[in-house]
Amino acid sequence: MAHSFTPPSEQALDGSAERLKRIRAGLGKRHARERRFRALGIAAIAAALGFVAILFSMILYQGLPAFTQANLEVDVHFDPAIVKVAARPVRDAQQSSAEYQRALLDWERKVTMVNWNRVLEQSIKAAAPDFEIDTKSALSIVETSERFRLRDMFVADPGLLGQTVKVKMLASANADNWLKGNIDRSLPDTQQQLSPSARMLSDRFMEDGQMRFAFAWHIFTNSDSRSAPASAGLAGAFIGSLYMMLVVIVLAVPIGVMSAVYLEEFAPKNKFTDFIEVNINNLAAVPSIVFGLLGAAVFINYFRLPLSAPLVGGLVLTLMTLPTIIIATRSALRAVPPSLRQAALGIGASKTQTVFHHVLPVTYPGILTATIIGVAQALGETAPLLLIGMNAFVAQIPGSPLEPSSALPVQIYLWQGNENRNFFEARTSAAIIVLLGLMLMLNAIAIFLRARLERRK
Amino acid sequence: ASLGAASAQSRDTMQIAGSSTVLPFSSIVAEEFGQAFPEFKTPVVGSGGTGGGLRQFCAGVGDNTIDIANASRRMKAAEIESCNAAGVNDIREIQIGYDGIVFASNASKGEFALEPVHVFKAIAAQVAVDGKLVDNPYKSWNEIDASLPNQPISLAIPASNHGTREVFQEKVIADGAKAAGLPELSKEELEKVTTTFRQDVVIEIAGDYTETLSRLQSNADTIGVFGLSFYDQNRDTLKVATVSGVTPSLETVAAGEYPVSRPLYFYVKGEHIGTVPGINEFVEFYLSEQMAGLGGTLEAAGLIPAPAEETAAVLAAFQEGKALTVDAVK
Amino acid sequence: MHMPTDKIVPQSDLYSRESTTARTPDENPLPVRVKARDVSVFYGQKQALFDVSIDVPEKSVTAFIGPSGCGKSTFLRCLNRMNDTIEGCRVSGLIALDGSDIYDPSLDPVELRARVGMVFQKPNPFPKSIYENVAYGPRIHGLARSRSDMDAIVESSLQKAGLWSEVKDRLHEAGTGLSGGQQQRLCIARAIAVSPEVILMDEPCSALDPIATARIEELIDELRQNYTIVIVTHSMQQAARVSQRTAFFHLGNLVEEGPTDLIFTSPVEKRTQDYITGRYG
Amino acid sequence: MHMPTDKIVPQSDLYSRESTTARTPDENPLPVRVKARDVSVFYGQKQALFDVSIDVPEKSVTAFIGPSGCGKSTFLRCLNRMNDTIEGCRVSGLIALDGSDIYDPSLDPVELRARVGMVFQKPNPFPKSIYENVAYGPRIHGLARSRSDMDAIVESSLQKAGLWSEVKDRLHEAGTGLSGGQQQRLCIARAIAVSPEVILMDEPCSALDPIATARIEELIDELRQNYTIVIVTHSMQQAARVSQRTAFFHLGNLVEEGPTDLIFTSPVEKRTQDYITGRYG
Amino acid sequence: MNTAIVASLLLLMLGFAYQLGWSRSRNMAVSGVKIHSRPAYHASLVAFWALLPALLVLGLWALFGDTATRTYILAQLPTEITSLTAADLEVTIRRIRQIESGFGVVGEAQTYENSAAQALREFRALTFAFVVATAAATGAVGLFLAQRRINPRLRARNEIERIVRVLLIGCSVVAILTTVGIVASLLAEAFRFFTFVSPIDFFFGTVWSPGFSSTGAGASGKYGLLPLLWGTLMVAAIAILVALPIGLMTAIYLTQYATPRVRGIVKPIIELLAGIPTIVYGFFALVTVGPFLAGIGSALGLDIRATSALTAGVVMGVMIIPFISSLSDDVIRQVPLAMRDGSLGLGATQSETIRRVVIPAALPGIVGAFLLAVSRAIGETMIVVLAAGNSPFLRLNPGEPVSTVTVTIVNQLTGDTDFASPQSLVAFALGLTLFVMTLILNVAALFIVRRYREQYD
Ligand SMILES: Nc1ncnc2c1ncn2[C@@H]1O[C@H](COP(=O)(O)OP(=O)(O)OP(=O)(O)O)[C@@H](O)[C@H]1O
Ligand SMILES: Nc1ncnc2c1ncn2[C@@H]1O[C@H](COP(=O)(O)OP(=O)(O)OP(=O)(O)O)[C@@H](O)[C@H]1O
Ligand SMILES: [Mg+2]
Ligand SMILES: [Mg+2]
Ligand SMILES: O=P([O-])([O-])[O-]
Repeated sequence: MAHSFTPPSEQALDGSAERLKRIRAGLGKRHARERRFRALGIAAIAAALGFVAILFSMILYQGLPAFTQANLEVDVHFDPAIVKVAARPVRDAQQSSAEYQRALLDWERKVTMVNWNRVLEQSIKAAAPDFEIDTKSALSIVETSERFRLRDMFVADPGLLGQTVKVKMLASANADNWLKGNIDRSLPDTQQQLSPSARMLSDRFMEDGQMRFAFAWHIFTNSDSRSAPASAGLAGAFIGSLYMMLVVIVLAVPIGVMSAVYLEEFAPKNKFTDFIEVNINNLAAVPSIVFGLLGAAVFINYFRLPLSAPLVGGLVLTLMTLPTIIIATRSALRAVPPSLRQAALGIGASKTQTVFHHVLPVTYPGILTATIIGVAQALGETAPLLLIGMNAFVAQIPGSPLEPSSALPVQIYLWQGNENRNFFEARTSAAIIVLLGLMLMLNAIAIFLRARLERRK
Repeated sequence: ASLGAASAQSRDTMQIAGSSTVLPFSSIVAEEFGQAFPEFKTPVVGSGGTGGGLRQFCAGVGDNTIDIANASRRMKAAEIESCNAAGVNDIREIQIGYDGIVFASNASKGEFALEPVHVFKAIAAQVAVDGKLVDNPYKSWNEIDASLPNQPISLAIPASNHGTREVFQEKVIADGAKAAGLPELSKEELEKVTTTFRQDVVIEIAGDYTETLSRLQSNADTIGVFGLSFYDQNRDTLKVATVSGVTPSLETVAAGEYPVSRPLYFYVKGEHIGTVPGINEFVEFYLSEQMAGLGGTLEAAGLIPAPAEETAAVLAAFQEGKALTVDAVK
Repeated sequence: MHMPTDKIVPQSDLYSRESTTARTPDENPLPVRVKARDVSVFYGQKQALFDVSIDVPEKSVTAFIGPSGCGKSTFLRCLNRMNDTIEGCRVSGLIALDGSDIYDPSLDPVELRARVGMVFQKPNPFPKSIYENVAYGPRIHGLARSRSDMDAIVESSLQKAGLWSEVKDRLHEAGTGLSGGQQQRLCIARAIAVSPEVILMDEPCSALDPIATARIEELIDELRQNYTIVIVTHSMQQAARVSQRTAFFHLGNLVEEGPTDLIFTSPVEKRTQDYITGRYG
Repeated sequence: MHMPTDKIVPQSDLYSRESTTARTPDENPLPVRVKARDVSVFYGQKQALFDVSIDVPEKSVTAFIGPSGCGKSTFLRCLNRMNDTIEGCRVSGLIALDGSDIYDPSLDPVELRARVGMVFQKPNPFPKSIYENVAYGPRIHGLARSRSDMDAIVESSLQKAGLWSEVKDRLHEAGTGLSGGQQQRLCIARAIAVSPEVILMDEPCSALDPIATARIEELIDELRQNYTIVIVTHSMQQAARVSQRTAFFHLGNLVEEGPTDLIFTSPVEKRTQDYITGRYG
Repeated sequence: MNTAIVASLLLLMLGFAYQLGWSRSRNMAVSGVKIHSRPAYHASLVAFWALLPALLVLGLWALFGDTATRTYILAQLPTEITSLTAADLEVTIRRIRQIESGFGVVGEAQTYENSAAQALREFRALTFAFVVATAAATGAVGLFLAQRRINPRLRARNEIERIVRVLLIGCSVVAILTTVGIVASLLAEAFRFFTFVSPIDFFFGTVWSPGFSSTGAGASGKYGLLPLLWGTLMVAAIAILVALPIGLMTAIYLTQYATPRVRGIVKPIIELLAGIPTIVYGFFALVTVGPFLAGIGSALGLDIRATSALTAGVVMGVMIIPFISSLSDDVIRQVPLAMRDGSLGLGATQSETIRRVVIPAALPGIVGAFLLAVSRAIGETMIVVLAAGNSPFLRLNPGEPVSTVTVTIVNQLTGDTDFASPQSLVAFALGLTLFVMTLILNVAALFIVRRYREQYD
């Protein structure tokens, strides 16, 4: 009853042996082709990964130095001979609050009028007593905004008059360039930004430790600055971007999710919904610059919303982000198994109840990811913002979405065009690092939340 | 159609927009103004170019229009008319100083002592040879004039969306054409000759000066057209050319020796004075000695100050409330 | 292909009409709960069901059998108007529950589905807790006055579905964490919780292993004390085990219907005979 | 769970080992073409097949039956190493085609699959013309010397698959435009075109209607004159109709194997008996 | 302030109506009658009917209130004023409104202006009170009628669901409104442009030289689209040449060869490229890629400019890689596994299967992805702004700078051009051209992808 193995009969083998020989003959070449194809794939991936690596390392390489800046620490003497102001007004009994404010403002104006540059100059000269330097050169070492710092210190504490305190001052952009070697040190005087004495003094301060590189926190706390480039920061642009993101989230998410729900769950299949669908897919690919034109024409010219306002930027970006959210939500809805809908319908839930109680909650992770990705895209968008005036110079941090403001990518654009190339090339990369960091963070949050929400299911 | 009107009941931040050439100066003044006048908010300085700024300026009176327009040229009659049509009648013109336009090459290259006619001969599509118009034959600068370096001709000039281009056209090309020994030409022909350039050597820059700079860095033979302040900030990589024997500098431009310069302006909407706080103070601060004056902050930033008397006259006219009219610019 | 008219038989004729389906004789007829007459179903242009007429008796299990694609599920879905939710599906003819037309426009299909519950081929618990799965139906229909009311409903439903002892300590864990057989019983509990009159089951065991299948079959046997049950199955063995009556569908036609034992032993129609003896399928 | 070692029986033992599967006696043994010994399959950590040993005889149809998920398809895919393409699937034990181990590293799976063809559950013609569908195999293997050679191969394959007369006038129309049954025959023609020695079919009729099914069953009967055929089916009736030998799988085990008539009438194992008489499934 | 009053009033009404509806239907339910809908639905319905008329009244006022106010002001003015030219009248009305709002006007306010402003102030207060009262009254009527309808058989749930559905449709219509907005804002301005320049000169002109505003040569400038179009297509073509092979091979390798682990690591990294803002790519192109390519060029003896079509194209290609790879990834994975198995089962190698079966089957989808990528490349702005060199000439050499449609839009709208002149209006004509181009590409892509989808379902 056992089966014994008998090789196929000789004749039967003939045809098939011939065939096998042919197949075998081709195998070598075919496998070589297979290997080549696979190598091509690996090469493509290597190229793509290589681009990522180069891009990130170049930007880090260029931008990281900008996060430290030279600071000069010197004794500042609030010389009563220069700071000649009356005592700070005190509120007396009959004075109304408004009158007192007036008086205080007058006093502050007088403090502002003090020649703080003289105080600065004296302090710098005192730090290197044996060094001969002219006023202009001495002042060119520290940032011009430092004089307002001295003023603010004095306003906050008039008791400083006649006192000497240690103050850490931001070196000017040119001094920073010189010390970092951003400008060719061997160039003749005519091609240098700083005078020879200012350069020598900076070097000397560096040697004796009064000048030091420190982390430039002000990049994160200051707004953009033109008059004091070394103190320029991203805070204003960051807040502007934040407002825009808020607007996008508040508007694009509900509208996007609702229209996705309608199109996927309720809409009958007809010409009209077909039209909406084509329309949405098209909007997803309309160039962003066209949205800028739309924003300029509709929100600025027609509705007369203020220029440079994050609200308008947010509205434009909302319209841009909507299709992304709709499409992603629709595909998330489509992925919900029909069995879930049937289950709810089968026990007498209405269509609306089914969708809102069961289907939609299941898609939250998908919607969330889509939202974050859409918002991240909006965060990085530049071109449309240029057309609605977001490329203004704004020195203040906006207090509301209606106040003028810049945005992170626009700030990058502005900085890359700044005339002080030596200083702003690195600063631009630093801003890019911040923006990319934000992007990566958003994406990481998306991945994290998604993983968590999906685990909970 | 007036959502904005309801939302911005009263605005307390001054809004400025316009020329990108004036932008850095106004930004600096705005920033210092904010520091010096704690009772006022720091004005916002938008860009958008002279035209874009004037468009917003002339949109009308009210909260949702800007207060000040920066301009790197004088306002034109048509613009004043449309301003008036929109209810903006009290336009006050402030001239803040001058802007010098310089030719600069890569710092590693030879010296250039340019004349307008050199530039014209270098880039015009047609030049006169023996009194006849022919296609431009010059390949390198020393073919035009032996005193110039033996270096291939390549010139990066601002594109037509820049105000600077206009100055270049009027002060360099038009002047150069006069000295180029052109045959008798009709007005149209002359315009054609002075506006048609060789594509192979001319690079039109529609972006900002950074782009011009990067052109010079990638092709060292290129000569670029820059604003004086931009050149000043990048002296380490640029070498400036003399024009008609004059080296561009604050002094030579202010003294009127250096030929390629233009006045810079801003325009104030009189209707907003007193309603948007700080406009008067801002204008006075802008024109003050410490800002726009000789040795002032703006000079350090590259603005060429106007003589003190000129500035004083401008300020006086402003304070008098003298409005710009169509006739004044004709 | 002829186009359907929504009502081809006037209402008054419904009770006067007998089902014309070939049927094996029945000795002890039970009261009829669901009555269908000349039901045809179209998916777009395609007719999936041809003039099906049948009576479903109370408190018994009726099985629908037939080869794949013959329209069993389609007909089942007509009975609680789940077909309404399918794009392009049209139903003609008459179906009455307790004598009233369920396709009457004044009748809310949502209400109907609370009366005619459904259990599906693949267990499909909601991605919520076990408690919430069962409580959902009563909640949307406003059946529970209070929290304790609801607790009682959930407990009794789970008990009837034979699941209570297995899950009572983890009512607040996810329903999707149960085994396949438990999930299917949870779905049955969920259907029972709204106290339906009829329960429709579409191949409820086809995704289950033999042991879970046996458990569900037992349960169906218990449930028929209280409910009218219609079950679709592709397994003749299962039909034989659980049902009292069997209807055999073929190519969209109801070929024959009658008491299960008779259908399996002495069918009237040749096609039924062939199917049962494995000539096709 | 014990981890598999890739070879648990040394090669030399292969021919000396008998298949240990319970089997109904066989009177006229045919020569064996495929021999499997102690084949276990793991999907990741999960073992799907437990020590399956079987002999597949030449020029006959062997049917694999068993309830869903019992491992029929898994075992079938072992026979032409299609399991290699499944992520995380590991095979241990020995499988020999004509006496040589098909899992031998020196053996090229590409060559093996040319010798052991496969037809799938759902007809899956390529989105190309009918001609190209059939010519695909011979072309990649370089079996045709010339255009006319290829034409001959295509024609004879379509003829053997009983499709020639139906498609000869539209060879250059898309293969996806055919009806389901025609598509499946096209897939069979495509498999035949490389003249395999063994043809594996995984539920080839389950997506087809009864008429198309009957057509394919006829075809299988013809094909067994020239080919060794292994077919997986979930229908016992089909197994009875087309196969000479039947193997019954249950929960990853090969329970019993033997001549079809004997398996269906007098199985050795209780589980086989239960399955055949409809106790489960 | 006013807005706050109105909003809180509405909220109050909402709360009250809901409460009323809830308690009434609840009472009914408790009394044992079988009610069709649960109390929450009745309550929402009452609240809705109370809110809707109030909102309608407020909406009507928002639409027509301004016209009414204007008419009122006109009625206040002496006849010699009302008979002024339209422009002067406009100015007067504006002045009166400014006096009224307290914004103030320049110069002396005329007596008639002051009195009109005074009247206007009263009118405003009165109308405000009237509008609010009307809104409240209609709301109350709505509330009353709605709560009277409450009875056990009222299908409140169905009605609420219908309202929800209308809301959902409203959200879907936003997408259409966006398209309408885009087309309308582009068309209007583009038409104005075509009053200056004939469409034939625009669409078929080969010279782009818009002239500049102040010399009056503006209108005689040349507005030939072709150089811009050529630049656009050249950059896009280079981008596709970079992105298509890399993206496609990456997708193929990741879907067909890579282990889940490799895929899990590589895919997100490549998708990082998609999340990087375009301004960052632009900067990267400007400072890194451009000089690098120019360096290679001079090493090879080629004349490659740092900012050129090549630079912009290559960097844009890198940007598009993830776009092509993830779209192709999707379509390749949509090819039924059965198709692949069919080929492998016949003894095809993996690369043969991919090249001869998988790719042909996925081809329509890949073509769709390709078209979408092209439309993205055409619409990209910031990379080109920074890296293409802005040179609007018809040139064949990709190493030379070019200009594109998008960049020109930005330049013309943010430059020094006269705002009512063709120089800036041309931006809208360009925007329209761009929109139509991408529309055609997208619709083509959609069409192809859809046809493809039908094949396998
Ligand atoms: N949504 C639908 N759209 C179009 N045709 C459908 C749809 N659902 C089912 N059909 C078709 O209607 C016929 C009957 O399908 P039905 O699902 O009722 O069969 P069934 O008897 O339940 O089969 P099975 O045993 O496979 O579940 C089939 O031909 C099927 O293709
Ligand atoms: N790719 C896979 N990954 C993991 N587990 C698998 C995979 N394929 C099959 N299995 C599991 O292996 C077991 C056997 O599956 P197989 O497909 O071989 O069963 P079958 O007998 O063909 O069933 P059916 O009749 O449903 O086709 C099942 O438990 C199945 O879940
Ligand atoms: Mg079914
Ligand atoms: Mg299987
Ligand atoms: O921006 P402009 O200075 O060139 O007008």
